[in-house]
Amino acid sequence: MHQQNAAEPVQTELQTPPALRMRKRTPRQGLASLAGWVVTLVVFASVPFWLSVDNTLLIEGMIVAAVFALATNFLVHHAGLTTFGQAVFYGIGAYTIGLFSVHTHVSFWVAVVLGPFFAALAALVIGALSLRARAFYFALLTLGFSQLFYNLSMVFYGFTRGDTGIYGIPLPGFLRSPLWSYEFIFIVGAAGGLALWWIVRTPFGLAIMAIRDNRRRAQSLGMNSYVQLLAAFVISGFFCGLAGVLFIVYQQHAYPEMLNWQSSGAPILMSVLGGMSTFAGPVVGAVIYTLLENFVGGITTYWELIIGVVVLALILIYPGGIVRGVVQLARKLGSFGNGGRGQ
Amino acid sequence: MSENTQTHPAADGQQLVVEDLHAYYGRSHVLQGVSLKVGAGEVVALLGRNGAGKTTTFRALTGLMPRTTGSVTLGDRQIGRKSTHQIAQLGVVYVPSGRRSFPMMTVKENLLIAVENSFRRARRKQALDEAFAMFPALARRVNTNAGVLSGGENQMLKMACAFLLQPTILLLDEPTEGLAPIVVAELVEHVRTLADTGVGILLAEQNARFAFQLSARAYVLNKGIVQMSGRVSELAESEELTTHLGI
Amino acid sequence: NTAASSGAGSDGNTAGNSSDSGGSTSSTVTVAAITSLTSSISDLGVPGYQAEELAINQINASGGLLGKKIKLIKFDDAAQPNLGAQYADTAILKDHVNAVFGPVSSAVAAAIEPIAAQNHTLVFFHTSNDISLTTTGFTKYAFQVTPNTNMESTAIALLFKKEGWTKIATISPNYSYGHDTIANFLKMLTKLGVHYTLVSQQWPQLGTTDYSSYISTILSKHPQAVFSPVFGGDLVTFAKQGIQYGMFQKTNFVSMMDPTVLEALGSQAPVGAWGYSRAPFFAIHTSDMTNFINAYKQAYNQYPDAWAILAYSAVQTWEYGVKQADSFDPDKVADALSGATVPTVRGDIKIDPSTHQAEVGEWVGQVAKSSQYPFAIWNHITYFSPSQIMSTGQ
Amino acid sequence: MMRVVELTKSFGGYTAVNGVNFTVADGEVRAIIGPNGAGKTTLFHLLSGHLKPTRGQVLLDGVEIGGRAPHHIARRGVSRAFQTTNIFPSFTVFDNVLVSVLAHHRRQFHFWGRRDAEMVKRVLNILEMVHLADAKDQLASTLAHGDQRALEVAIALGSEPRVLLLDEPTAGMSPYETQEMIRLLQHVIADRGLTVILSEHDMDVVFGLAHRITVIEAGSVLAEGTPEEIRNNPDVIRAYLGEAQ
Amino acid sequence: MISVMAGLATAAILFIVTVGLSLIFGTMRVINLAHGTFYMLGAYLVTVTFGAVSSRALGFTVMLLVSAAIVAVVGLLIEVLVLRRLYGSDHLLQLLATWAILMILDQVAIMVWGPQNFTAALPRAFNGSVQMNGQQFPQYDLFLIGVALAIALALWLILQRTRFGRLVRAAVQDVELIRVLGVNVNRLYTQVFVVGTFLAALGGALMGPATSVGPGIDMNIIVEAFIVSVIGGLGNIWGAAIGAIIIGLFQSIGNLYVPELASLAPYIVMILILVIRPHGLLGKVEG
Ligand SMILES: Nc1ncnc2c1ncn2[C@@H]1O[C@H](COP(=O)(O)OP(=O)(O)OP(=O)(O)O)[C@@H](O)[C@H]1O
Ligand SMILES: Nc1ncnc2c1ncn2[C@@H]1O[C@H](COP(=O)(O)OP(=O)(O)OP(=O)(O)O)[C@@H](O)[C@H]1O
Ligand SMILES: CC(C)C[C@H](N)C(=O)O
Ligand SMILES: [Mg+2]
Ligand SMILES: [Mg+2]
Repeated sequence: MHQQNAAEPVQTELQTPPALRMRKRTPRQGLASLAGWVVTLVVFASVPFWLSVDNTLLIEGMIVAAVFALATNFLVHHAGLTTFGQAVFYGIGAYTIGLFSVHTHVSFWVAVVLGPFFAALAALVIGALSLRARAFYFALLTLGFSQLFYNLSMVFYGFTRGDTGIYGIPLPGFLRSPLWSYEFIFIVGAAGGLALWWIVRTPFGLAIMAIRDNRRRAQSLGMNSYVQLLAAFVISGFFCGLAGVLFIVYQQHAYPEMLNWQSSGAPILMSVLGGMSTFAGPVVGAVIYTLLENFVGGITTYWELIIGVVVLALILIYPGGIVRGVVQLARKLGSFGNGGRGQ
Repeated sequence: MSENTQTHPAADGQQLVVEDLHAYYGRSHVLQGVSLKVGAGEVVALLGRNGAGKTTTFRALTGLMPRTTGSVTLGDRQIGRKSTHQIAQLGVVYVPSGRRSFPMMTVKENLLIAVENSFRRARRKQALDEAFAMFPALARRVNTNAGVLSGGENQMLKMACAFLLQPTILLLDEPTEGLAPIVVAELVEHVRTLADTGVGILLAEQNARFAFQLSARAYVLNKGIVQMSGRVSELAESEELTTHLGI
Repeated sequence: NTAASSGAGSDGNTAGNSSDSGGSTSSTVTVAAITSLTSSISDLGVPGYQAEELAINQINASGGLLGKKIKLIKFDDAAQPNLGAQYADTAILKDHVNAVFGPVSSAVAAAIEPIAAQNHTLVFFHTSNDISLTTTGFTKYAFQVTPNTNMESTAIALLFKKEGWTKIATISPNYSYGHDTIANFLKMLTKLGVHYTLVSQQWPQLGTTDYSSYISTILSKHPQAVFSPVFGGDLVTFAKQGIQYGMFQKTNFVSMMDPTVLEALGSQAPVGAWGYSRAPFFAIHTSDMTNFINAYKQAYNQYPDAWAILAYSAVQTWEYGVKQADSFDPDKVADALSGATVPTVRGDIKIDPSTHQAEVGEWVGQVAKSSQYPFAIWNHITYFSPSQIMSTGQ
Repeated sequence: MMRVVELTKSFGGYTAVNGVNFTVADGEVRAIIGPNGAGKTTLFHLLSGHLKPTRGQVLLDGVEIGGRAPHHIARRGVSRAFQTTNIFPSFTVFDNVLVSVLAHHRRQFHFWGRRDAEMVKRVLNILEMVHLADAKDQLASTLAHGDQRALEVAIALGSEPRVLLLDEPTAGMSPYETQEMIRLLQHVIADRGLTVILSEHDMDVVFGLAHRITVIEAGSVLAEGTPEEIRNNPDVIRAYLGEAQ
Repeated sequence: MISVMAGLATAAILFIVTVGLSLIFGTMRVINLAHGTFYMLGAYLVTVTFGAVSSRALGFTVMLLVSAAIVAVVGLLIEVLVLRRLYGSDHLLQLLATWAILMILDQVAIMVWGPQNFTAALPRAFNGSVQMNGQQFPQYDLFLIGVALAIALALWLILQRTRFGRLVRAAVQDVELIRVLGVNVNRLYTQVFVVGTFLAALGGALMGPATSVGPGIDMNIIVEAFIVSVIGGLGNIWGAAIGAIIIGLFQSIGNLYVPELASLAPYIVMILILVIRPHGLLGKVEG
């Protein structure tokens, strides 16, 4: 018997590899992150004061997209349910206001409040039916619902105004001012984002992530995975509906394409672009997507080509999303800096 | 490691030599320079507690790890850079641990995949019959989907597939996990028979009783490096082995 | 889903252009074409855009309008209302266009109309023709130079009455234009005292590629005549598949078989089927038209179809208005056009002051082989005058 | 008290569990052993509700639980660890147990109080007991195999079970870890007064833990008795243990 | 009767396209959103690029095969250059990658062929119609039905009886294991993707002369193909066949009775079937 002649000196103890160590935030990092968010909020809140009207509109579009992306990511990432049908709820949020404005005399504000609730109600029904199916079947079933509602909105053209959609939806009083419509979208959007952030950090959030991680195990702990996921579905539907409502304040137009599968896929695309596993990911993704759509669209006929190339490149290079990529890069640079100073 | 004994005469008996093998999971450096040899017809044990790196060694050997460095040769052939299927075709066959099979295909279809890889059409039937003879429990479940086999039945299916690939070197990862004691005893016989035909076998095991029964030499892994190696008869008396490694 | 801007004729790129206001402060005035350059209805959008480009080039070549060069920028709405609205915003707020030349789809038109009105920008609809654009959606700044859905379907109702068809079927695209057209058609039949039985109504989606089930359904009901507002590429598809089933021998099929479609069908054109069109070049024998046909052929190596003629006349209408008002001021131009009679390539058209709908007619005929053109045209052509199709309508 | 009466499960024509009867008293540790494919895992599935019996009953304190949904049975105090490792890999060790504790207190629909002091205390208690307190902030997927199995037991404990079902709790563990696990289980069982039903092919575990042993073969009970009786039962030796023992 | 036949002709094309989608999904678990785009490319090639060459039955058949083969080469490149790098990663990434490919190819098609719609004449050999029950039925539709039947039979034989077929079925269940057993999985995936692409393009090439071809035809077909594959059970040939027939017949018979709602029929059918059988009619429960 002899000790192995290893090329390297024999190590008896191995440090825990860095990747396996839990990254705990130091209080200072926590504070820095908080400060970052506060600054971001302040910057965004003051947008109308330092940007032109058309650029403010652009930011409004980003906020709407961000809420939609966050709500979708909640389902896709946290609940582990890949869905291609969230546009239904987005559309219902928008159409609620539109339909109320053409068919009733109910106040705009009532419709604003009802929008997300109708979306949640629809989510309850669609979720109850879809959640029996799993994985790819679930994804394609929700895609089917998306296309069903898209077609419904065109078939009942007398009610929904068909392919034209409902345009020129009147906004009440102060929302007609660009400043206040922006602030409204910003405040409600931020509140929605915050609510989603919070939900993930509650026992409910933990439970749905547990089901995502290991459904069987979660069931054997006494959780009814169907009901739990249905609740997650409804919550996501609610916030998608909220995004739809905000879209009306932004564009005053509800139209069928809001409901189809491409529209359902867009928030997923945004989340993946930005990175699904961080809270900022979907937000950053929404910003980038909106920018691409607007600026590339202004320069070349082939903006879809550019988006396609960008998405493909990102998927191949930063599969974890831009936010992760940037953080990794920053950490690399940061550790160089520390190394230089520290030793 | 010149104390290599029981080399059996076999037509294509070739020696597997691993030198300074490193492997990584992401940023964690799991294997830190493993070197070992397995001769033709030899049964060698790879011991080590949970997480020591036994499975990773096998995966690195067979090209299943994303990042590895080091040299692996079979006979006079470098196989370290080859891809998994090429390594398997060259005769280094890995039998992974745990429940692995094609669950939605029948036991027979599972075996066919292996047979068709290594036998001419005319010999296939006979090869299958031999496999069934070795594991009668499988013969009873030929047309059952592999997914519903019991843990032990599944273990046998994996072994049968590996035998059907006509290995030069067989890498067995915890073959006794979940097997009834009586089946383990049978397995000892099967492995012996195989080694007698000139197949070199590297055996990762928790079940030291089983491992020692079969092998003449052993390597002991700890945290990604080979901590000890040598003849089983000597290792078995080692204080360190029993207390520190808990083997 | 493409936004693009390209200067008329020569230079390609005006992106980021935000310098010139559409007013009278600089040497160029910008106008926008927002239309479907891709999607299943681009067959109508592309010729329209080409004719607009031709018209603007001709204006510039002859020294401009009120001494200013005109620049045309284009946006592809891909037949999606939201994109149309988005580009209307961009064209008006960022590029400060003076006028917008409208889309193919009425849905897009409806989305653009209020945005133009809100920003006091002129908009000319030449292809989209939904009745609501000039009625419920009426704005001072919008003009429609093409027969609206009511006028067009009235013409067809008159044809049905004249031919004595009573056992009828319809197949129409499943959106507002299709539904409005059919609804008015049936209403007009009743009003004209035709006692019809409706044996089948079909509503395929825009962009359908397989019509076999629609065709087999219609044929199984044995109608005497079929009214089909299906148009463009969809109609081409339908016709090709219909021929296989003997559709055009078994029933009188009435659809928008204008040159676009006939050219696409080439030798497969369904001889004997009925066509209607808003401006078939081969039926309008004026020197203006001949000149236009030649210019268009020279520029694009194609015969101008109705969509080109309509779009060309839209630019002519704007040009006329600007000249009459002697100003680019949208309010003044709108006032000048309201009630005016505008000379266009398809003759003089009067603009109704209360709706801004142009008083225009509709042509009907039967598909027949022609030795004069490389594709089939019509014989037995009938013209329904504006008074015929407007008085009975509304 | 857990009682199984004429429990039977057939898959198509194949009967995996065939008329099994036994009674496990409160506080008893019962081992189920038998050859591969004897039907042990299937039996556990029947007890935990992951499969519905074809025939027969599962009675917990006289109440029929056979065929109820898994979460329902779990709520009645029957908790299960699986043959293959079954944890929440993307969670920290702490959260793995927390989710179990929260679920036990039916808080999975609460939108507040994830760090409720009472819950946290319970989690830490359990982690202490299974010697994982130090690893509480580590990601579960990065734990060594043995620790993952310990975590699995911890998760099961989070729901404060009265009956614990363990299917091969030490499969794939080194002898050292196996000894650790036996010690851990002994400790837990004594501390909580648990009723345990376990299956295992490692006789050290079986004889180290079990009060009574049921041997099944081909779906039916072959023998039942104390460890001593079983060890010497010739049928069992023939069918299962082999000469080696 | 004629409606049933028309429905079957629709089903034939749906089947040919869907079975390719299903094969790819069944083997590599990739939901290929670009599948419809391959269909579109096949249609473009036949109608535009080869538009003039057709007329005789043999020449036309060769043209179909050549068009589909060209698109299959595109599929090969995509598999090797893009998808191959993504097999280890999340399904969602793969799906989005195929979406990106769809967006890119759509625009490339517009660059190459322009935005307009094209039509080509049917080959003279198939241009007639046959009398059935005193009604006319297009010969070409019969041809389509025949081709679909032949493809179904051939695929079934290949999957059940050949080694390639067994590997295809095994690959989805445990890729690593199949590698360990000495199978070149990369090559297998490439083969499957190329076959799937070929089938999509063949469907498009067959449909091309019977319809008008232009941007956007991929979007219609891809949604229908998804519906068909999901109804029948993902990754199952007979599932694709049954799904195609159900959708084909629902469309033609739906038009006969409830034309206003016919456009909703496929979705409603899909939802009903999946609610009752969450894995499709012939699908298997996935672990
Ligand atoms: N997918 C993975 N990602 C990160 N680390 C891993 C992964 N798989 C294994 N490891 C780590 O690599 C090390 C070696 O593991 P390996 O599976 O090779 O050990 P082993 O000796 O086979 O153990 P066991 O006896 O438990 O099977 C362990 O520390 C383990 O935590
Ligand atoms: N769903 C099923 N369909 C058909 N047969 C099944 C099914 N599930 C299990 N079986 C069969 O039932 C028998 C019992 O299996 P089980 O997994 O219960 O055995 P076990 O006693 O746990 O064996 P091991 O000790 O090897 O884990 C096996 O022969 C298995 O093939
Ligand atoms: C016939 C078409 C030119 C009509 C147009 N598509 C519209 O929506 O109004
Ligand atoms: Mg291992
Ligand atoms: Mg078992």
